[in-house]
Amino acid sequence: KTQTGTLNWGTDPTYQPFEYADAANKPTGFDVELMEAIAAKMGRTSNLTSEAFDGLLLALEGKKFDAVCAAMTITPLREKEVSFSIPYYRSDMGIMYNPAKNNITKPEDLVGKTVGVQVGTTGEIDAKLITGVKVNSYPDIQLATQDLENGRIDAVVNDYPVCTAYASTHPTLKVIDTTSIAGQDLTQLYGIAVRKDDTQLKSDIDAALRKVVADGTYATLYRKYFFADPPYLPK
Amino acid sequence: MIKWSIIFDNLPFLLAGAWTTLTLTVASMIFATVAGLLVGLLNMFGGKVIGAITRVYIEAIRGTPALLLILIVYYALPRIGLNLPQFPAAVVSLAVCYAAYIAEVFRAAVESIPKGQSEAAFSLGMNRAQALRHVILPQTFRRVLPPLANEFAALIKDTSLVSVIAMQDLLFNAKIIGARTANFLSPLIGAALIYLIMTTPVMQWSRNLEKKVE
Amino acid sequence: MIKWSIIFDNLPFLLAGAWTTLTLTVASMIFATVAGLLVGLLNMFGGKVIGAITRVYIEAIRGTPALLLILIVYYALPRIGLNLPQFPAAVVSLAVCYAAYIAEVFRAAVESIPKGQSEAAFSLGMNRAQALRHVILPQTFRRVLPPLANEFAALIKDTSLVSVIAMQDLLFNAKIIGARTANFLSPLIGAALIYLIMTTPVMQWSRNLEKKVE
Amino acid sequence: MLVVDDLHKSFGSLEVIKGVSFDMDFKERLVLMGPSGSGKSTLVRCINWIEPPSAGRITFDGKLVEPGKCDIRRLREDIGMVFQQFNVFPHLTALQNVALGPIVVKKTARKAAEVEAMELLAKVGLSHRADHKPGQMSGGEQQRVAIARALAMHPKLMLFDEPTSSIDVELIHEVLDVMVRLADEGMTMIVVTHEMGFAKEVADRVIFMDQGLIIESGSPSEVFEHPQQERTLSFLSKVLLA
Amino acid sequence: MLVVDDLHKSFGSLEVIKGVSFDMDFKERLVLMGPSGSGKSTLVRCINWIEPPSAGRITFDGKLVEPGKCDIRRLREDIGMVFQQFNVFPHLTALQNVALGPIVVKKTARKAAEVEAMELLAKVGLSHRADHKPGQMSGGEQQRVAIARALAMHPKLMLFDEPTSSIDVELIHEVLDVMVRLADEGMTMIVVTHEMGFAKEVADRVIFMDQGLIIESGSPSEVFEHPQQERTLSFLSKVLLA
Ligand SMILES: Nc1ncnc2c1ncn2[C@@H]1O[C@H](COP(=O)(O)OP(=O)(O)OP(=O)(O)O)[C@@H](O)[C@H]1O
Ligand SMILES: Nc1ncnc2c1ncn2[C@@H]1O[C@H](COP(=O)(O)OP(=O)(O)OP(=O)(O)O)[C@@H](O)[C@H]1O
Ligand SMILES: [Mg+2]
Ligand SMILES: [Mg+2]
Repeated sequence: KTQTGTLNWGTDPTYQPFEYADAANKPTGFDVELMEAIAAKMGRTSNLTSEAFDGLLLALEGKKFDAVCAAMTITPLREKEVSFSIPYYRSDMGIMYNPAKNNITKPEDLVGKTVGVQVGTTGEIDAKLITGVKVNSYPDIQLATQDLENGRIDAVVNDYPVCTAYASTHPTLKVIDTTSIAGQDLTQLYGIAVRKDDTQLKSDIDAALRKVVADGTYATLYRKYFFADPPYLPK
Repeated sequence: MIKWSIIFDNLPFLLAGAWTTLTLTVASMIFATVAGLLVGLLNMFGGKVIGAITRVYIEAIRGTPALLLILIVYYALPRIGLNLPQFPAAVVSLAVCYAAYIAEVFRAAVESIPKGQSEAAFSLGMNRAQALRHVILPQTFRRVLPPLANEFAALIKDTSLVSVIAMQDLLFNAKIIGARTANFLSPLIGAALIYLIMTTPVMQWSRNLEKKVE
Repeated sequence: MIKWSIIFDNLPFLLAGAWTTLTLTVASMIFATVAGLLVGLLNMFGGKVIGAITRVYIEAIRGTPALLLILIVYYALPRIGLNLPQFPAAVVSLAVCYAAYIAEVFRAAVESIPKGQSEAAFSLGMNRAQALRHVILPQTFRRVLPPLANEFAALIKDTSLVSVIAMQDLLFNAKIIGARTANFLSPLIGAALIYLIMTTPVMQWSRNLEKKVE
Repeated sequence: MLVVDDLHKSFGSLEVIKGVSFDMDFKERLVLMGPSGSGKSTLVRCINWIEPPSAGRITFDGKLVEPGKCDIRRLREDIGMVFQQFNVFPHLTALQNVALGPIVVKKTARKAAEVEAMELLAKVGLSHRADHKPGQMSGGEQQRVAIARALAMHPKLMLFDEPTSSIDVELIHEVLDVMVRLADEGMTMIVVTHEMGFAKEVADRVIFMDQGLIIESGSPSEVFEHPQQERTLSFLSKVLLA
Repeated sequence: MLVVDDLHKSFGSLEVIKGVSFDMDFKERLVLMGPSGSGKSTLVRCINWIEPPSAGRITFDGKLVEPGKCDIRRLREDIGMVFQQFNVFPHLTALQNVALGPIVVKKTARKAAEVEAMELLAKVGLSHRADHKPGQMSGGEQQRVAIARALAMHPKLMLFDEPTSSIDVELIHEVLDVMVRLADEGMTMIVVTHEMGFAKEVADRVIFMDQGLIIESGSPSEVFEHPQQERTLSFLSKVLLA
């Protein structure tokens, strides 16, 4: 049920810098502030519910909330279940590794190695594109990173900005930027997911997102979380 | 290895999670106990068909991982039109799960009353319902408390499964702190200690009650 | 609501997960039983200091959610130099967890032997070790089987927690199928049925053994 | 008042009562003896249908006992039973134990039931124990509460199944005293016991059972002093020697 | 051979034996009687230190029993004990029950121990039961296995704690017969029992206990026929009446 007063949306707040708990342990991040801005443009208040990443779309379908904004890549498979807003972010794939143990400069270096990914992410799908890689799927990206530091795995494949955010607090780790694996373009576009039958909400969100871009809020947020000017603007 | 400062600095956040854990446990326990008593009585005295249905329910629940059950209940409820908010949905899924265990607790307690007790009641001319109400159940309640307390402690622990699907309980918050501070172990140890503070007295109480019953 | 075709089409994948679940359970159970016997005996007969240490271990484990323990063991062991590959690490963390439960199973079994048995052994001039070896333990083993079988069933279920350490067990594979087919409920139901097929005979066996012991 | 006719009882394939017939009059006192496993308890429990017989007929107080046709619960109101293990209700005081039957089954007012319960407790010498729970009582006291509890239903027949064999040797007489007094007052009763003194003093008839059959029956002096059967003799000699 | 001197035993704050002294000679047969809770079992269990006394001295076979100084386990080898609840080992056959003590404690060769165990089983009339486990035996048979098990250690003194009071009334004589034969062979023994017949036939001395003290002691005829104490008289009258 869509409540008019609030925009109920779900995310998995274990994904720095998109959604995570700040020092006061309040959920924050690029997605969180973006959704607040979008909700404001829609004349609503943002109401966030936490959910494990691989259960997000299920919960959306179960109407536990009405939208999902969780650094979620728009894929054809997901588009079969839900509608996405216009893309609000473009990302490359990052490969995070421990330079003391491995030297990885390109995706092909992962052959014969064990790679950690978060279950249900595009990172998981992409890592499996390389033949000869053993993929370990973790319920959240912290656990994968933890195991990378423990040395059980050789690399973590995940969205590039997330990897860099992580490496900034884990100086032993390094990240390389990847745009293609096995000839496949890895550039990803993130979207806000809504239920297929919720066409009104989709168009409302699209309109609000365009307004957020138009008035410069988007660029401000981007600089705040990614320390650069946005290379891509939603349209 | 363990940074106590991380635990200490984030104690309010951990305690907020613990509060969720506790309210969730208490609410679920209440529903599970009522449902468990009902299911247990129906299973023992409800006749063949109802007895068989409740038996299947009890055995299916007891044979399946709680995590899986919670996922099923949690995600299936909306499909049958029960679109509950997060907290009530979690309560329902835990209660559905624990009612089966608690039904067995009640059954075991009733069966532990010596046969001579109901025979004595029958020999006075009581019927089944009278014997149950005046002789068996009053004796059952004392025996049921220790295992119920045990189920309560188990439920405190099993609420951690809800972190996997949705709720910001103690374990979930510990993981969030882990993510933010890049120190995974310390908040988990902190959470473990808080779980112990919640479960140990309950388990000890259960043991004391058990000794008293004997 | 439940699409049986999804379960059927993905049965090999589910069964592969079930195989992981099963091998993990068996391997963990072996280690947990050996460790549990050891911890139980040390707790009962190891003297004051060792008795207290093992008691703290047992109580700490029993009071903390298994999910949390597995996270701690799995992610903390490498920091103390125990950098095991995934499967052995999962076995170790489950065994560490279940050893505590199994130690209590052994303790309960030893305590259930009537005091008169050890008194009779002492009255023949046996010392503690001889009484334990020739009189108490042989009687314990029969009594220990039903609860051990129960722990085995519980372990089958608790292996579902290892999806948090990236093991592709039955539940994990079910969730993957759910993500791929956009139908969560069906593969979860399929997994539940497979869990039941694994746990129900074990629990039934445990009950039969229990009746025999009585 | 009681006619047992060709009674049979099997547990699964094990036939425990193999055709027992006897009848007894109002105010008669019958003592049942026999080796362990001979079926004494089973026979007694068949009489008030706590163990439904497999075959045979029981007539009580002129009426044929047939489940479905007559009300087994009414029958049980008329037959009091005292068990070897007392089976007093541990959660109730002595007074509540005695008053429960009338209150629940006969729907007697609580006040009236408790007044009568006090009288019955006085009769079995337990006035001072009215507010105690069974856990605080000796075996002899518990068994006397059980007797008072049965009497509270005003039974026409009392069944006693080894009422003294779970009681400390020096407390047995307390219970036997109460039973002797009951007999003196004219209560009809069937008593399974190996207390020879009681049997000699009280019994109108002694029935000796072996392997599910009555093998001997007669007055105490007939059975104890001139047993007809080898088996009776050997049993008696063992019990007396012990 | 046994001197018990001012023995005390407390459980927590409850003093159960309040200063008991007696001594007995080789081949003497002593019967202990007294009401429930008077401390008979506790006294007997103190003698072989299964219940360590709180105070007092026990001298056995000329040696003062002091833990630390003498070997309590050696003492126990010399003192056989038979329990009310039999306490036979349920996982072993009758033969293994009897042979276990010698094999484990005396390190006797299995073969030799089993040969002697067979002889002892024959002595208690159980040759045909050698390969049966206790679960398949009657109470009387189990208790006879327990006696044979104690005898296998060649004890100098046998303690019996109400050996017949958990046994069906018609099987009691089996056990008493064995005990009478043992006495006839000259075994030194202390028997807690309320079997008057056995006491009269076998006892050299009857000791009567009440509330943790010996209140009367003498030959069976002295104690049974001319008790000096009120308490003894009242107890005996109750037991005999029962
Ligand atoms: N509920 C039951 N199920 C199966 N067998 C039973 C049951 N009750 C009694 N029996 C068997 O029936 C036989 C007779 O038992 P019963 O208790 O009537 O004997 P008893 O003469 O009262 O013996 P005792 O003196 O030991 O009380 C025994 O072999 C007993 O094992
Ligand atoms: N292990 C124990 N702990 C506490 N109290 C005990 C213990 N053993 C015996 N007692 C108490 O000591 C007293 C004497 O008990 P004991 O068993 O020696 O008496 P008894 O003369 O053998 O009685 P009975 O004829 O009932 O066997 C009783 O009050 C009993 O409750
Ligand atoms: Mg009987
Ligand atoms: Mg005693």
